[in-house]
Amino acid sequence: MKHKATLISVMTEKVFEEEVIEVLLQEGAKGYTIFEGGGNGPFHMHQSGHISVADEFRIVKIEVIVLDSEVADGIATRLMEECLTDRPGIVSLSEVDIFRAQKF
Amino acid sequence: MKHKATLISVMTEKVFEEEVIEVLLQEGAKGYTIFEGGGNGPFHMHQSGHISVADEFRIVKIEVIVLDSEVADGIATRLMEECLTDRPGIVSLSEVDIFRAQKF
Amino acid sequence: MKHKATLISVMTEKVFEEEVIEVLLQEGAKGYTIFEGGGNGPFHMHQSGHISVADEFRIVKIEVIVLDSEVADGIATRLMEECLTDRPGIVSLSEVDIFRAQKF
Amino acid sequence: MDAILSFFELFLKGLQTPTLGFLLGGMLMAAMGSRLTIPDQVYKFIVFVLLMKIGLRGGMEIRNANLEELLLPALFAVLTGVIIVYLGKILLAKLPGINVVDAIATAGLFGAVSASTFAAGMLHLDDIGMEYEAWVSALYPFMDIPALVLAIVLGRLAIEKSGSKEEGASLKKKRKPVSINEIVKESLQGSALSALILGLILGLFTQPEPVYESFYLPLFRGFLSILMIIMGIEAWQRLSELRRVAHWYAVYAVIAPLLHGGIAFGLGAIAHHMTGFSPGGVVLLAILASSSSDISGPPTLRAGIPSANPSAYIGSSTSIGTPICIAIGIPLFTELATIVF
Amino acid sequence: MDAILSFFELFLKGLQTPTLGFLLGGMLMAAMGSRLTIPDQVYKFIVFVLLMKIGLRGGMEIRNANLEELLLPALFAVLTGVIIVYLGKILLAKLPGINVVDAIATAGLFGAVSASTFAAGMLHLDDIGMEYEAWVSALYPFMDIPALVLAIVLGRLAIEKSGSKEEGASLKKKRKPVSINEIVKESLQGSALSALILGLILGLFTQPEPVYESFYLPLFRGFLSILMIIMGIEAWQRLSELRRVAHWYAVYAVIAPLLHGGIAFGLGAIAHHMTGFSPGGVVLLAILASSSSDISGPPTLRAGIPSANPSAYIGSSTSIGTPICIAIGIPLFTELATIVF
Amino acid sequence: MDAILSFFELFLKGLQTPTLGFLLGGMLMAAMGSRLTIPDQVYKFIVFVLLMKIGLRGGMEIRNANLEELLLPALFAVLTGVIIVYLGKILLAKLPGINVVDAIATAGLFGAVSASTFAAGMLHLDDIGMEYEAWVSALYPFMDIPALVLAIVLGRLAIEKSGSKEEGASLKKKRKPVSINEIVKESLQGSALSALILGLILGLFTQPEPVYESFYLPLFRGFLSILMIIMGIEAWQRLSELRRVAHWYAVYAVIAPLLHGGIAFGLGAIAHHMTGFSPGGVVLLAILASSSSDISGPPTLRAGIPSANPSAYIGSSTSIGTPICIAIGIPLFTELATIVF
Ligand SMILES: Nc1ncnc2c1ncn2[C@@H]1O[C@H](COP(=O)(O)O)[C@@H](O)[C@H]1O
Ligand SMILES: Nc1ncnc2c1ncn2[C@@H]1O[C@H](COP(=O)(O)O)[C@@H](O)[C@H]1O
Ligand SMILES: Nc1ncnc2c1ncn2[C@@H]1O[C@H](COP(=O)(O)O)[C@@H](O)[C@H]1O
Ligand code: NA
Ligand code: NA
Ligand code: NA
Repeated sequence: MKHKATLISVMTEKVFEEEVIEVLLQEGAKGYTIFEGGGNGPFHMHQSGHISVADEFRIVKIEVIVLDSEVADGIATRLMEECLTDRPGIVSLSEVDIFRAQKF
Repeated sequence: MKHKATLISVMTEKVFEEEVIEVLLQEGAKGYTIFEGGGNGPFHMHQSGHISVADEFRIVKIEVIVLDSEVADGIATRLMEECLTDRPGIVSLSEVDIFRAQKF
Repeated sequence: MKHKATLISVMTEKVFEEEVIEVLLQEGAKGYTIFEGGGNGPFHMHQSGHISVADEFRIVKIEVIVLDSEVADGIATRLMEECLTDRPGIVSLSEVDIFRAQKF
Repeated sequence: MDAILSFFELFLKGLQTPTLGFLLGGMLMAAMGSRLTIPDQVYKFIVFVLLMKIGLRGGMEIRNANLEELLLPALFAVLTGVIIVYLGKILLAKLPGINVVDAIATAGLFGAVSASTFAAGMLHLDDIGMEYEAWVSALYPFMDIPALVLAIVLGRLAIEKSGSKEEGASLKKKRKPVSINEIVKESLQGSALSALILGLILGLFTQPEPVYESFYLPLFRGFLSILMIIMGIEAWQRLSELRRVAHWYAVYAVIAPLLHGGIAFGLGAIAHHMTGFSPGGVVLLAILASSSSDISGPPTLRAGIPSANPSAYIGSSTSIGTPICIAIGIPLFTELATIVF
Repeated sequence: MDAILSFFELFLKGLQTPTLGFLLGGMLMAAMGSRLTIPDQVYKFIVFVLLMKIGLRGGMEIRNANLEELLLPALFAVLTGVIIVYLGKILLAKLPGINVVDAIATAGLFGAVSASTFAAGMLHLDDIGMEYEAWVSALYPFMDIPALVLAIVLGRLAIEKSGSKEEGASLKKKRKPVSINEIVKESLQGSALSALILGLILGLFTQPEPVYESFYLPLFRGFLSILMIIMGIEAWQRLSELRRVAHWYAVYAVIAPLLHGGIAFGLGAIAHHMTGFSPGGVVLLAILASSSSDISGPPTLRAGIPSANPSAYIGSSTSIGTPICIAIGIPLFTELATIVF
Repeated sequence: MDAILSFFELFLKGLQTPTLGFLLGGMLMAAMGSRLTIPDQVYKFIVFVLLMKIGLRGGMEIRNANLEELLLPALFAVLTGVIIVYLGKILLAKLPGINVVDAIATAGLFGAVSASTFAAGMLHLDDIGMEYEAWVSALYPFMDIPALVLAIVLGRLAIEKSGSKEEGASLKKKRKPVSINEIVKESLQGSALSALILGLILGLFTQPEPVYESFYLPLFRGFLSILMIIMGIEAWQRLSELRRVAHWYAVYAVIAPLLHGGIAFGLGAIAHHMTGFSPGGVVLLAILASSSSDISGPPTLRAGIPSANPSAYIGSSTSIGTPICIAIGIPLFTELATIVF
């Protein structure tokens, strides 16, 4: 059985990862996945490159799937306001279909 | 020329990666991409952290794009039933546009 | 405030990363994110595996979000024509919602 | 009484040996919330070098060894692995709040062998000058593989029996049946056993003395010290997982290393009297038994019994079993050997 | 005049020492567009081993040291850290095109300490045979932490004062207030200080001599040479970032290492006369001050003052501050000590 | 006849040398399906240290060398690189089922140089005490770069000629034309050549003796042994790719290392008679030619001729060319030198 759900993707620096996850768990996300990468954005520079003497500056992408699109909006709004206002980072939402809705 | 296609994303532990790929190839996927990450989900704990004495417990995301949405549903259903029933993992589907349809 | 935007995902080998980014910046993308992974596709073989004596053969995924879907189409078309014609790589587009439109 | 005193003395002195000291240091750092980490790739390389060193030395020395002597200790190694799993199944599974499948997986991990602990044991014997047979490192797979195979087979049988009725039907059709051959092969192909076997082969058939003397031997002590720090950090971090499962796992994890080591020590002593198995060999057999697998065991079990809870088996083994084995097991069995033999 | 000549001679000879040579070599490679990189994980491991080595030696020697002697130098270390930050705030923030928050963050990084530069300084003193107290490495946190804490506190106050009015309101409700305890704890838990402290503890309480002699000591020189290459590459690559910010940062970064080292040298000289602090100790105190943090400092500042521009502070420190400190600071303060004391 | 016998003896003994033994050991492990891997970052670090060691020693010894002697061998190195590519193009491209672009890329890789094989050759000569000129390692780029540049130029010309008509038009407008300067620069900036050049510069202009003796030299043999294991694993794993392309690649890959080495040996012998090029130097020139690039070559070719099939060129080189060169080439050319000179 397929169910509609919303995927929230947060890109930010590793050093802010913990705060983002705290918000996610507070808002009731049952799971999340994190990937490390590099990137460049309009807010200051970022470590995209090879050597990274300051590893914490790397970009991470945190993906969370939630069932309810309003919960997703709420999470995204809180993240934008609390974690990313004066910091590097973007949040995007997209629609996905998932299975076994009880897991989300 | 843009074409509609379906992106299947599978998150599971590395140790189950091989089985997932076997199913994908059996179902006719012409390509796939794998990313390593960390995560947490409702099924047991996972290695999200830094040190990972048991590397195989890491989370991987396997992405496959297929043209036909019914093929996508079929793959997703087989994965849920065969690979992920009593194991950690989630599957999600989303719509994408791709180019050069003959590659998929 | 949510805004509609388009996420462009490019999968190709690391060795072609620079060229792709050059195109993105020329077309006005304000940011991008890169993830390393492994993969297999219909165009030759790829390094998906563990040991990688030729690291540059690894697969990278480059994600760019742009506001205007026509800009996205333009980027995708240029990438297909200039960077990926006789090379490994796929491009996909999908719809996302983003916040703080001025950043994109 | 004297023996006990002498053991406590040894234990206090042991706290000062780098091996145990570095393990405790790692735990302390993690306990204080330190962000100190050793990169995963370095960890893998260190383990590889340690196992190659053990294998190479074994291989070079085996050339002149009488391999018939290996038979009885190898048999006892298999026996120990099997006993540990059955014992664990019987003891653990009876305890309240413990799922039989998790119990079996945990027993499997304790039956399997830790390369790092084994390396620490060898260095200890080398340092105090207690000798052992050249082929002792070859006993490793004889205990490791039977324990893992048996645990997976028993685990799968337990699942089938108790099995989730609704899904059972569809699953049975699709899941491959348990193949012992497959599991043995998988175990032998794991990175730890592979490195050991590669070292043994290269030691046996090539002339690696120059590279052994200039590289593998001098790095051994240093790499082991770093491995101990890693294991200490890991031990502390896994404690939080252990807290999520039944407390009886912690009790088991305290007793098991000493009990298992004791059983192997007893069997080793029999071999000592029957075929002249060296006291150092007996100690190392006991350490093999006392240790629990930290590298290859967990993923093998994860793949073999996916529904078993890794928080239970990894938590018990890494957080408690291994520190107990290193802090108490190693000095205890060494001391025992000097008293008994 | 003689002193200047002798310093130039020393500097030319210094160019030939591996430490500086390897740093310049790394810069040269990066300048030529080389794709040479040392993997990040190897870098972390190298730093870990260097700091463990310094810590272990400190710990082993401290056992017989008179720790009261540490008091005054430790106090001076704190003082230096604090002075550097205030000085930087006053000097830098006044300059055109420089944001006060960025100025404070930059001063914080220059007040904090570079483990790699410190290691290079120690090797230099060991090579020329200038002695220093066993506990000198323990001064590191006394300068590092106050500088970072002060910078973060001042930075946050500056933001609140100048603060973006529109967002200010909603933010103030949600952001936690500055907690000095938190920042100190965070600093101590960072990977560099943790490794140093772990080494000190293990050196003090265990008997790590065998592993120190067989592993940490022999690898020191080689690992440092590789670290210098990495730092050289990094220095060059960060130059492009520095170009994006006000030129005054570059001016500051040239002067600061010598100025800060000079201040600490002066305070060290006072300690020399009051409590007999060794000339080598004075040099190392000056090097601590002269260096700017490259491992733990940047992420600590990033988390503490997210709106400060890392291109400014990392660029100044890594691209200019550190090379100046190694190329000029280390030989200068050493030479000064041989002349003055 | 005697020579053949003596070569076979040497070959059998060679099987026991760690270098070849470890290579075969790696292949064996991979053949048995082992999951043994050496982390990629460790591999890169090992290669870096080996090349730095070779470079440093070269640099230190070149200081007193007569560099004019280098001219003729350098010329012959260039010549060999060029001959190999043309020869490969002519031989391979004629064979059935082989695309001309793939043929050129493969020839380019065999014309280029393997740092790891070169290191193995040097260690072999050092072990048997055959001397060579200090500047021999500087010959590396003289063979490597011309081969890669020529292959890319020829490859692109071939594509343009045969070129896919439909896309050709749009492509030609957008793709930059072949720039030889660019390709040379790219090659020199690659990680392998960069490390070698950095070592040469540091050896020449600084005094790296202490760090060379304490770090780079002692690690050389051990790191090479691990590199051989990696190359063995890789060789076996790539075989499956080779199976997907025409069998003639395998035939080429068996013959090429010996043929190319022979050509270079002949040219080296001329230099021996004309300018006194040492027998050891001749052997190393032959090994450079016999080897095929494994680190920088593949990505350079991939970027330069993206439509060439890497399964063909990497498969031939890594799976067959390199093992043949190490197992047969190195002992063969060494033996030849002792007979001929
Ligand atoms: N338009 C974009 N598309 C994709 N990723 C982006 C984009 N803008 C920013 N990012 C990512 O978000 C990170 C933070 O961006 P910023 O907040 O602009 O500094 C960057 O380092 C990128 O990894
Ligand atoms: N709601 C979620 N959003 C994103 N990733 C998830 C979510 N739930 C689970 N995951 C990922 O899937 C993995 C397996 O989840 P589980 O099957 O619940 O153990 C987790 O480790 C996460 O990486
Ligand atoms: N159908 C697909 N789904 C997901 N990723 C793909 C797919 N096809 C190709 N890829 C990725 O794109 C890379 C290049 O593909 P190709 O151009 O076919 O060689 C592969 O290595 C994969 O990582
Ligand atoms: Na055991
Ligand atoms: Na400082
Ligand atoms: Na060659």
